[in-house]
Amino acid sequence: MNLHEYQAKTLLAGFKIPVATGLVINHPAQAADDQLPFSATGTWVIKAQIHSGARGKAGGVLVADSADSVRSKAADLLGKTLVTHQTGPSGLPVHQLLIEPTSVIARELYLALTIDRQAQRVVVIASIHGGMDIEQVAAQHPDAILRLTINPTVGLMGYQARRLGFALGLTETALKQFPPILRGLYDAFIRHDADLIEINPLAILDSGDLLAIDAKIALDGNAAYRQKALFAARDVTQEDPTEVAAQASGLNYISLSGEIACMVNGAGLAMATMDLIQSAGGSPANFLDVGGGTSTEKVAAAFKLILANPRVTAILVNIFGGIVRCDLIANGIIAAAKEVGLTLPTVVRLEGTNAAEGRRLLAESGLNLIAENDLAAAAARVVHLSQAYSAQKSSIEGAHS
Amino acid sequence: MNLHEYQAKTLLAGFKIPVATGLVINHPAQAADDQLPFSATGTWVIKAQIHSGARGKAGGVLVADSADSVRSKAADLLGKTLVTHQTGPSGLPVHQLLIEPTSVIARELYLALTIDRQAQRVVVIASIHGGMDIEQVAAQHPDAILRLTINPTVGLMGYQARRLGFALGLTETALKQFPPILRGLYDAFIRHDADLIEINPLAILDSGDLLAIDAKIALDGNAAYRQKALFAARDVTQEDPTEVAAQASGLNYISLSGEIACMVNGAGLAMATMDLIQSAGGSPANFLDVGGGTSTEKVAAAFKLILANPRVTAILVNIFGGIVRCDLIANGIIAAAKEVGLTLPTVVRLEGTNAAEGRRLLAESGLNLIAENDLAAAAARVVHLSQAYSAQKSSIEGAHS
Amino acid sequence: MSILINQQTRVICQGFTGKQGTFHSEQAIAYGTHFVGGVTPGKGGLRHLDRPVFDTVHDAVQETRATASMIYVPAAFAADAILEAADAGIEVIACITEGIPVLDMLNVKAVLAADYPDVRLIGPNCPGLITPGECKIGIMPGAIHLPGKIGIVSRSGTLTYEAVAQTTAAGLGQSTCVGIGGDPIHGMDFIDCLALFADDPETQAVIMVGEIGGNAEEEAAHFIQEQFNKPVVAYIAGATAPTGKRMGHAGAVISGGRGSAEDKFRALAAAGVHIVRDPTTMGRAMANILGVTHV
Amino acid sequence: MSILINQQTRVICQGFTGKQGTFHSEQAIAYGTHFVGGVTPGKGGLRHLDRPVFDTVHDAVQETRATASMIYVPAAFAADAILEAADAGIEVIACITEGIPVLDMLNVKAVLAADYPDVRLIGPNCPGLITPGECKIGIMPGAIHLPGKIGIVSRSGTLTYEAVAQTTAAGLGQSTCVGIGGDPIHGMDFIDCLALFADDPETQAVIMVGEIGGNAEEEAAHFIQEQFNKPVVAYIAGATAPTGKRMGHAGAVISGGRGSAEDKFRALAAAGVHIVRDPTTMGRAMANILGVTHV
Repeated sequence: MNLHEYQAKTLLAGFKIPVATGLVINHPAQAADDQLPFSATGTWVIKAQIHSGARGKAGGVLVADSADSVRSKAADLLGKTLVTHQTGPSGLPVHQLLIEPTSVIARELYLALTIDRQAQRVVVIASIHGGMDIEQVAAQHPDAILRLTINPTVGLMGYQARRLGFALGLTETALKQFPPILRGLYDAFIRHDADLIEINPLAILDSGDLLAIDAKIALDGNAAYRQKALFAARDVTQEDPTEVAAQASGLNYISLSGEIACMVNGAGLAMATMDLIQSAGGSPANFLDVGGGTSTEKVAAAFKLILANPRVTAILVNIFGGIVRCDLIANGIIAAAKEVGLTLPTVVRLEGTNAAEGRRLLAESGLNLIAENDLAAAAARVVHLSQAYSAQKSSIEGAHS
Repeated sequence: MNLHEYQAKTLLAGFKIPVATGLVINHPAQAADDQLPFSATGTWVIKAQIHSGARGKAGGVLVADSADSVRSKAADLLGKTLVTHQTGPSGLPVHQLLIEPTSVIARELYLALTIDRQAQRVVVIASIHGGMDIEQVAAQHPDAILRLTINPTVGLMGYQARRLGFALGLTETALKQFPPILRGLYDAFIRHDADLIEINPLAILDSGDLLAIDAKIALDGNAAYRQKALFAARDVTQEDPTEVAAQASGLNYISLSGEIACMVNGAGLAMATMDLIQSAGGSPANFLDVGGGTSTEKVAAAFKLILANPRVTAILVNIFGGIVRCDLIANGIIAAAKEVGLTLPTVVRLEGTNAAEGRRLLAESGLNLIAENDLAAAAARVVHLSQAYSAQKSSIEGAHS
Repeated sequence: MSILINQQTRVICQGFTGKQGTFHSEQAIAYGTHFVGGVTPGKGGLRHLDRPVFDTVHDAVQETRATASMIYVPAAFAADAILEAADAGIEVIACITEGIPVLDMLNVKAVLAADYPDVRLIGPNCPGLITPGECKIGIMPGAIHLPGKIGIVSRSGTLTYEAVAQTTAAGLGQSTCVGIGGDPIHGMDFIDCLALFADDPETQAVIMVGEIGGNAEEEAAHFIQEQFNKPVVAYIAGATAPTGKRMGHAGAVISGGRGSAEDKFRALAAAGVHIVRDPTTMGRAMANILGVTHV
Repeated sequence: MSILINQQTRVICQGFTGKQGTFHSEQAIAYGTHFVGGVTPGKGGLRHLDRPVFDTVHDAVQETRATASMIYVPAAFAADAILEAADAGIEVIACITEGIPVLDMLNVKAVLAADYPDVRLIGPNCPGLITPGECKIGIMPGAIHLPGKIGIVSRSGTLTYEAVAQTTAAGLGQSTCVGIGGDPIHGMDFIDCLALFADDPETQAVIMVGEIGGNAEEEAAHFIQEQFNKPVVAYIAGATAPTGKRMGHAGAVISGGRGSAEDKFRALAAAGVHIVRDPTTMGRAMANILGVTHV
């Protein structure tokens, strides 16, 4: 789960990470003269709180040199939808703004902590090229990326912080401030089950002080049970509504851009099913893992998610029965299909115990459920049905236009 | 450094270890009716706060069944000196009492955490035989001592606490209370740089609840710099005054029962010197490591400590010069001997650079300083001189009696 | 022969009396697994599924001489359960539980490396492992398996079943199937399994099922090139997965342009692995390689 | 030959510009040690004792190819200094600093075992180590040493000097002398040093100087009995020490009736070690064993 910049900064301030005093508003009037944080520079930055980087290029970061200007720019920004290269074409809505005094920046650094899967450790990633995507730095200046892994027994050691401070070219004030900042970030990472904490940029101000200009925190969803306060602050307006609805039903759904929906038990098999649709000439409309149980309720919820997508022209259900008998699964699918009034062409591939009986039940259901036991054939069939359905639909639409 | 029972309990209460509500007094009047902790049993236990176990046998633990009785028994106990098998013959003075309500105890357990040198881990030691010395349990019921070591990366694991709880025969309430108690003890151990935390006994009350009846905490002296609050609570009245004075001078002194004092640079060499005195037929009066520096001030302080012991009849100074030149050391010894007015026969063994020159300086000092370069000869010589001194002294005393 | 587990393996279940533990223990027993008991703290002394229940894994090991454990405890207690099993002397630990916080697994791996370097952890978030006809430790459907000659190692559960069903259909059968799990930090990896399959005379070839995310497949490719001499067929799921999205498994995410299926296919192909881009052809490809014409 | 260090060993000092670091670095240089520089954070780029100063050990290793370090930083920073040296690739680390909290050393040992298993840590709270005539890393007086054939390993500083002076007087000389330190948790132990002495052709025999507390001497006795074939002379300090009192060294305490000098003498004698109860006779006893009549 992602935190907003302002949430991340509040959390980090609790670990003594230097951040600007900010004001969070969801209405321009909240930026009253006496509410605005003091600005030594006389200017303020107004930042759209969306779950995406690269906000600046999308018009999500504005500078104002008076309280009136802050309010008028805030009014412009609130309610907008911003499209960045991270948001996808539908963009993300701006419901909250963070207003901070601007600072005079001498140099920008990149600093992040995340999990290094290979080392099986928390890793610190740093670069003197702050203010740009780390992927971009990796492409342009691969040698300028510093990495150090942290032994969990002792945590971040003083020598590691010193070494990184020297390597980043810090001197005097910044060199002294850096180790406690890094220790604070590590403590925050561990204490709050982070997946990623990114300070980009970490600025060296003209005064010599360090300041976290932007902050991004992603949390480990598996740790929600022990990070209740943070997970309660989740902002679902920043997520795909279908994916949010899926989670509420215990389903794992990710929207894709194609037209053939799929419903599969198991994440790996779901990806494989998407791959098969593509190699059969189709394009998957989603990733959807219904998990192990495949109850009627779950299947019905899954059908509803699929049908909410107007692009979908056909459905491929792929269930490897495993321990649950295929006749029971078939009954669940039939009940769910009836419940949601399924009319789209739907190919069901059932494999496992009692698969033949399951296929018979599907065939006799009177619904548009085509049983297949071979997965490759099922993929070819659903692509074919999808194309036929599209052709029919466009001819109908053509006739009516 | 040792904490008093009441200090240990206050610290442990901060880690949610169940302890009785106690009252600490240094005057009977402080045990006023309205100050005494409530006692459901109607009786109180009055415990002398001294740095020793086995207080009960020495009369340091009394029970009273009324507030008046508490005060009268407290008056008896305060100011006494208690001698236990741990205090040595001189005993320890009682300046403070801890008064607690008594509890109805069903069973007594032993529980301690300390450092396991071999495993290089913190170790939990537990036994169903609470209320007696663990050394005694080790001798009588070696199989009844449970040990488990703790990996510092993860600390005390839930399974370890459960396993110990089952092994100690805990049930229901006690079984549930035990893991958080053990975790609290481990946290306290780590957070406060303990050498030892001992709860003996840890009682299972009639109510089923666990309660720490006694608590002993020893802290790692090397960690004093980061445990300032605890080390500030040190009670030097419970320590050998000579050892305390030695520490203040940066010396390492331990009182022994013999008559030949020694002053050595290096702990190992100091022990070896004691061993040599003994095998030469004498008995060492002390362990005394003056460390690496051996300045005139340190040597003078060391002579003063030695001379404060009326049993001393001769002194062996054993310095392996090492990097510091022996002529400089000799001058330091001479100056210090003059400063303290040394008259006792003193053998000085100097080895290292310029040892011959050092010996010449000692010989020409006009003081009772006998130079030797062979350590075995020095030990023999000092024993001889000690015996001669004793004989002379007793003949003088005989003549005067 | 087989790897990790066989008919002699004495198996216990942690979380034995819970719903999941009960169901899959029943299945394991029905499959013929040498299933000797289970652990549920506080229920020691009872019997469940006609097997003894113990308060601790240590007790269970002492009484039953168990050497393998399958773990079905809730995610919040799984790290503790894994280390309890290791500390009690269990040699093969299959942690089926999903949803364990990644920092818990970091710590578990550090402690295993320091204190129990010989323990084999499978998972978490995995279907477990099975030696067909001998020992089933996990949630896979036993009936689709056939004792045979193909070793299977997979990051995905149901995709493993595909590989199993296909090799069963091809008459090849399986020596041992290991689902190593979909979490970013887990126990045995492809390389660990390959090293065991290399030494197992029964295993004639290996099917490897990978997926996007991380670089375990690339490392396996390197290992195969350097020191693995049996035929390997590999499929990687997620060729159509978008960047930056977690595809169900916490570990299945392409990040910073790395960990794509194409990268992995390329590395494996370069290492001499027979890659298949159609997951329905794993068994057929293997049969072709081994020159089996059974189907 | 020798163990751990020799003429080629490139040595740095951590805490280089401090009072202790400066003094003992000067001594090391005067002794002829191949001393290549030192580390004091914030003083990188300066020169001190005609050697370069670096901000970090990593920088020092990169620039000087140092393989050994002696540490003189204050106790509060010593654990960090040890791990910095290990992380930078230093192979032999002698930590002279005394007064390090025991929990710091527990953690240091755990990290060394996990991440830097090949690093040799000597100390802390030790005089260091020396290969006479070649390389001096520590606070021992160089002048008393003589290149020769006796390996010396000791828990005590000044008692090591006794053993050195006696073997020098006997004309035997020393191959390498290692002061392993007096703290309860430390780096190399008797056994580690004995294993190296066993493989060193120059070392003909070993003098072991132990003291009360712990059971390292008993473990060494077991090791000697099982697999050490050179003559060993051993002295244990503290036969007259009382129970329960720390004799200067944090590790030198007889607790719960265990760790006494008598226990250790007995174990060593049973292992075939030539024990001496008079510390002034270590050199003479060794000369007798080796049949040397030089003195």
